[in-house]
Amino acid sequence: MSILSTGPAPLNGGSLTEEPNALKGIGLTKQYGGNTVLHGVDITLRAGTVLGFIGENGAGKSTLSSILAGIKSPDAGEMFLNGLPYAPTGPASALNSGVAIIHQEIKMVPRLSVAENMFLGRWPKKRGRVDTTSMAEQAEAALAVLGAKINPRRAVAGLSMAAQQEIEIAKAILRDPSYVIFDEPSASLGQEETEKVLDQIRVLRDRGAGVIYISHRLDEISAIADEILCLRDGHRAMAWETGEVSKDQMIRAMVGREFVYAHEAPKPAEPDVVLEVKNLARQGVFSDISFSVRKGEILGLSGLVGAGRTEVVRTLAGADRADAGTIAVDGKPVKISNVASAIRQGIFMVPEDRKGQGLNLGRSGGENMVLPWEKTLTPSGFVSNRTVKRVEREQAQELDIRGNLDIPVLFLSGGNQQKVLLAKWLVRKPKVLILDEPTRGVDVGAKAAIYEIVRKLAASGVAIIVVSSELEEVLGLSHRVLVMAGGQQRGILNREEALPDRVMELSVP
Amino acid sequence: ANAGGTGKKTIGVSMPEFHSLFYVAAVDGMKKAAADEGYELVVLNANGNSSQQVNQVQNLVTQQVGAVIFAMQDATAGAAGVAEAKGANIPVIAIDQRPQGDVTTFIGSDSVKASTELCDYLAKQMGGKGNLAIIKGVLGSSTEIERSKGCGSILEKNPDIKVVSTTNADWDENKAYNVAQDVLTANPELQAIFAQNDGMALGAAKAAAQAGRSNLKIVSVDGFPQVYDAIESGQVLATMSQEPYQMGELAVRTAIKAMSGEAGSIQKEQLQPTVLVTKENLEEARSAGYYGPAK
Amino acid sequence: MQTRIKQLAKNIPGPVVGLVVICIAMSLLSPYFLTPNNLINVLSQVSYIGMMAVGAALVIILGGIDLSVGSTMALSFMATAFLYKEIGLPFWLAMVCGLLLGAFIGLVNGLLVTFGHVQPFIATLATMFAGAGLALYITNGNPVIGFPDWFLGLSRTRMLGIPLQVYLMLLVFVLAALWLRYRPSGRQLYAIGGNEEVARLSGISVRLAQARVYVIAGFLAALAGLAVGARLDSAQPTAGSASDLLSVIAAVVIGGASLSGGVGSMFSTFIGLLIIGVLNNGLTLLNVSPNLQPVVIGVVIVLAVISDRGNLPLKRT
Amino acid sequence: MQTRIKQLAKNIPGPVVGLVVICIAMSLLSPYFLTPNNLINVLSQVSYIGMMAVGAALVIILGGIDLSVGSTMALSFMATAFLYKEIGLPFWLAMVCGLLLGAFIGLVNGLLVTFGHVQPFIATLATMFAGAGLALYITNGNPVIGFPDWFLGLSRTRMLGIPLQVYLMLLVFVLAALWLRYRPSGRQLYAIGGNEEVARLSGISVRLAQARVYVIAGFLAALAGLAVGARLDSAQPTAGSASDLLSVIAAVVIGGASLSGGVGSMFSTFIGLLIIGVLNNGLTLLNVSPNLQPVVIGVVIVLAVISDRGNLPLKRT
Ligand SMILES: Nc1ncnc2c1ncn2[C@@H]1O[C@H](COP(=O)(O)OP(=O)(O)OP(=O)(O)O)[C@@H](O)[C@H]1O
Ligand SMILES: Nc1ncnc2c1ncn2[C@@H]1O[C@H](COP(=O)(O)OP(=O)(O)OP(=O)(O)O)[C@@H](O)[C@H]1O
Ligand SMILES: O[C@@H]1[C@@H](O)[C@H](O)OC[C@H]1O
Ligand SMILES: [Mg+2]
Ligand SMILES: [Mg+2]
Repeated sequence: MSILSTGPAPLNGGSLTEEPNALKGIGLTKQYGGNTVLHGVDITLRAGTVLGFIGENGAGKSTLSSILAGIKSPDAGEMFLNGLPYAPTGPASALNSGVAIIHQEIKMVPRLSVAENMFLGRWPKKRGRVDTTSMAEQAEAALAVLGAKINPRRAVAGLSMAAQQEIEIAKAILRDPSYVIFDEPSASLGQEETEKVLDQIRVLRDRGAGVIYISHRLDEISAIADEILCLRDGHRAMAWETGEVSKDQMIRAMVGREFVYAHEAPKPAEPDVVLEVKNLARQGVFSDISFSVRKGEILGLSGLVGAGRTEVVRTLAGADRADAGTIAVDGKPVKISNVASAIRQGIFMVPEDRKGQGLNLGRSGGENMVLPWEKTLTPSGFVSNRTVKRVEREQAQELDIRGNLDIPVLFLSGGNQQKVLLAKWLVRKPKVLILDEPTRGVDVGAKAAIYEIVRKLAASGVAIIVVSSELEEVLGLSHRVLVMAGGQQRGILNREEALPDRVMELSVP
Repeated sequence: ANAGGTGKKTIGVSMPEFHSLFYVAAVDGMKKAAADEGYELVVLNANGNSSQQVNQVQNLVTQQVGAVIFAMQDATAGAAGVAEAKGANIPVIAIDQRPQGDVTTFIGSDSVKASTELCDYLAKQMGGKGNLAIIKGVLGSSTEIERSKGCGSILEKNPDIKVVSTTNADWDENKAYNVAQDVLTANPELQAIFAQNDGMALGAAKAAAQAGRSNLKIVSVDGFPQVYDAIESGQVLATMSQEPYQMGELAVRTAIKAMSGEAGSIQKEQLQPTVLVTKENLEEARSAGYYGPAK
Repeated sequence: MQTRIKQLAKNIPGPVVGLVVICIAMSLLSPYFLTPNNLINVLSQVSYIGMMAVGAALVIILGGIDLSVGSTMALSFMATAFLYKEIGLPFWLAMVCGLLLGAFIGLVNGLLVTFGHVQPFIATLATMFAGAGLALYITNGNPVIGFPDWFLGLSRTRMLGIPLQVYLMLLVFVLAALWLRYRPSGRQLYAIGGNEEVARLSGISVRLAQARVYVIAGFLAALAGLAVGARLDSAQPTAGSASDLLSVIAAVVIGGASLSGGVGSMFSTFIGLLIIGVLNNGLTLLNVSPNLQPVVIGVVIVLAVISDRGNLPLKRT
Repeated sequence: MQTRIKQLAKNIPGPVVGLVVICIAMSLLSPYFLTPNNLINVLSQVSYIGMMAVGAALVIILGGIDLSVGSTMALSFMATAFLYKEIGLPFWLAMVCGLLLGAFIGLVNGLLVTFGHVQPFIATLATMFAGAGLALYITNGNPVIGFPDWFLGLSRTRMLGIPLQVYLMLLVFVLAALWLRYRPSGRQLYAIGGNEEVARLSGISVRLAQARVYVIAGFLAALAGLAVGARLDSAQPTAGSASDLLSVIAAVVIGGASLSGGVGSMFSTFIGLLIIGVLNNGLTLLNVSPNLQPVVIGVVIVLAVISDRGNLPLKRT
């Protein structure tokens, strides 16, 4: 340490580094096989402030965060922590220096208990032994701060994404870090949960922590940020020393042009009912669900996280089996016993968990897209690389997917992964398309693009069901909104009736 | 065909495994003879895998060794190996196990006869009656089959000897120890054990000692030096000694003969004596060095 | 230009490099190694392992494991021999029955794994034990000899100097490779091995695919049994030992497949197979002491794969 | 009340039920089975497998596999014997050296896996080969006999009628169980096996943990070697065969561990071990034909685990 600090002054001049209460990165650069994804970015995170961090999908937000948190090492540039050189050798060393991160992707060991997950790597000890009692108590306390009602002794497996996200946050809080990075924590949260997280961040900030908050929801950025940094294509595009920045300004900095998206009323649906669900139930999960979707209609499914929306649509898509109720397609009763039979009926589902349920991360974009359709892709039944490439090209164009689709989708940014997942289910034209959280973690531009795709599909006669925890999204897209709470159907609202207050009222169990 | 001799100075040796001391001693004998005569040996170990062994013979042929000495992993797998060598006009000396194909000579014990004599001795020691347990070697190996056969013929003649248990321990001492423990438990009235080789006899003897059943009559085949000690201390009753070291020496000498064009004068079968070793002739057997000079 | 070559070199998988280096070393050290005859020997020596390795690779790509291939190989050919010698079926029919028995054992594995929810390791461990026992039981441990001449002839017959069984093995490899690459039912193995849930939600009948692959593996093991039988001119109840099983799985894994599924190919399995075959063959030619051979094999295997960093980014980000 | 019992019964893991059923069947079929002496025999027969199984279980929980335990067991005790008889070291020192050699082989495995990025299957396959070869090489395949009386005495000594090696095995199990449960360095194995990436991001030094576990496995294999040596009064270069290896892994997996890591415990491994031990013992007591024994073992293994649905919901979401 002392040797380093008495050495030659760093490139960008001494003054930059001398800020005693900040986490700084100077000229941070990162390459992946010749492809530069961060170009000499400077960043300053001051203690006691929240730095809002924005940028399109693939702009490099997660990469930069990972470097700060010691998970990736920069190819060039240097970092300073409270005025001293900072070069973490791994996540452990960053944590020891007081820098924690809540990852964009939920990182849990499903078979271990909630408390165990929260204390991984730093178990509380008593006389050299792991103190399980105090572990559970502390976990419970940390969860309580967030207002989360999760039994710390249960296994993580089976918990909803929202619950897991809360655990992640509680885990970070437990470490009492001086700098925390929240990489899109709200992506899998509903409005209420998001509010709780923002409150929690304010508490952290007031205690003197420096917080980076990454989100594609610009309202949240406005609500929480004291300063804002915008990345574009790996460059520092814009930085504001205030949180008072208009949405338009932010969007312009992100996409480099004017861009406004306003939901407009969808085209009226056609009269024929495509999907008719009556008294659908799965024991202990949901019951008595009845609704219909018409040709060209978009039905929104709203409710608080855990309301059972995902469970309902999974049943329609054949992922789970119903215990009671009937499903009819085009007026004919159908039996949906597995995913293949749902697909045969033209019911396709884009699942909510893109990494766990949607994409085969080790394969290319094209291979993921053709997976459900291989048997019918060519008349001969032989699938060649050429065919796969052709589908990939067509879909990339159709959905404006950027980035290299020939490498495993694991390496794509979150937004592009989501588009690949969507593309997978649009290779064939669906009769009923179910979209579960279709814009989770997707940037404004891509989000608008997805909305356009959804509208176009509806206009072409597809019946669409959209599950979303973003109220604005459901209300903006749908003809009608079905609200669920506690596994029950609370009502179906027409577009005109579906005002946020009314929906929230029905959502509360 | 090879009347003029090959003029080569290398002999290939293919052994099925070194699990049994028998093969270790045979190779020692070969090494001794080869060193005496100024020949080089290429020794291979098939690790108990017959296909692997055929592959190895094939590789010896590729190397153009002058002759192959061959102890097959199992009774008939030899055919392919022999065919391989014959195809290349390389003389084959089979040892320990009689192969199917046409070989230059076979050097080994008569396993049926050996076990017949052994069990006959045992039957007499048992007074023609009592309970017997058999621990077999690797199932399906020719020595297992022949030893079962030889002993079986005696048991037929002694209806009052009851085989109360038949088990298998793969020629392995540790396995035999475990198996014998269970056999002893299940048969409190056991008088005798026939273990098909000495390694297993040692395991059985230790299990018997541990169970305090030192009155058991244990017999086996091989003549391992360790078993001589066990006979001396009374833990083992008798073993049918084979002469692996001498077989090894003879195999090399015969191979050299065949390589120098005297194949015609070699007998098709050179059966080696087996010796029943009991407390009475223990010293004699020890000094004979069937498993090589004392170490 | 130089970087181009470097780039190319980087894309060659580690095992291929390993194989090439081993071959160069062997040919420098032994005058016999690089002869056509010896190379053909290498191929024919590994042919039965190769057939089983194809099945094992399919199972491993799918995310499973099959320990029973060796004993299936022994049992199915023992059954063929028994049906021919003792029951008096015509030999071709006995052969067909043997192959069907192999497929049936595979089916048992498949059903245990899919409907019985038994871990593949345990299911196939059980059939491995059962198969090995039954193989011994049929003839009470005795090997069976005396097959029709045309059958034995198969192993002696050569086309263009290459034994038939080598062609058979190559055919199996090529068919499997084409299946994996071009047919939906083959391609989906990668999807299932990569993420079973994703595959299921894509409408793939995961269980059917799993069961089918175990059946194929069983069938190929029986086919390998025929190849060994024709070569050894006998039916051995104890064929297909643990060391064969190890060679089979090692070929697949050395080639670069991952035991956690989703990764692997027929080409790489073939490379893994050749590494094993060339090592066994070469060390014999070089006259390495039999006790030291395994040591050398161990060291070379590690060296052959250690240079392979190709898959790493997938594992650690 | 009845539902309470049903609930309880549901929570008993399948293998335990399997073990109990097997034991009941055996005691009905053989009057000798349920005698104290026989039960002690079962324990002492599996004691060396058990010590290796503890190491194997740790490795498997961590998400790896160790094929080298058997040959490590043989090599390390051969080394002890060699150092004592040929080099003339005092026996206790030779023993320590043997144990260190075992740990060292484990270290090699660990380094290959962590820093060499070699798949555990391949790394330990390589050391398995190398170890087996070296064990034969040391004395050219000859077993070594003639150890100090006190050493042999260890295997004869009984406390409360139970041989020392059984206590040793139980001690190993208990220590490992406590370590897994109470020490951070033990607990983290579940995290690493469950999701290596998460463990790493949580600040756990994954490589250190992995290397440590392979070292422990190697050490325990060497310890098992001492137990076998004292029991047989000889050092066998071919000890620790493939079938021992299979028993070791089978014990762990039958107990309910998953080869994909993150699941397993010392208690369940012990149950798996007992299932194997009781089966081998019982079938011999019952005088089942040696050819049929493997068949019965195979069937019973499947039955013992097939009832175990405990883990299922975790696998399919
Ligand atoms: N391991 C990797 N190998 C190759 N490319 C990578 C790797 N990780 C990230 N990238 C690439 O780096 C770029 C930046 O990715 P990053 O995840 O930082 O974006 P982001 O701003 O967080 O996007 P999002 O909002 O979608 O999360 C992307 O183009 C991505 O494809
Ligand atoms: N695999 C599972 N095993 C057990 N319980 C589950 C599982 N998945 C979900 N649940 C439970 O089912 C209920 C409803 O599920 P879920 O939270 O997915 O509903 P949702 O309304 O779609 O909410 P989200 O906004 O998270 O999608 C929750 O209480 C959740 O904990
Ligand atoms: O004759 C040999 C036998 O005595 C030995 O112990 O094992 C293998 C046999 O072939
Ligand atoms: Mg990101
Ligand atoms: Mg949901």
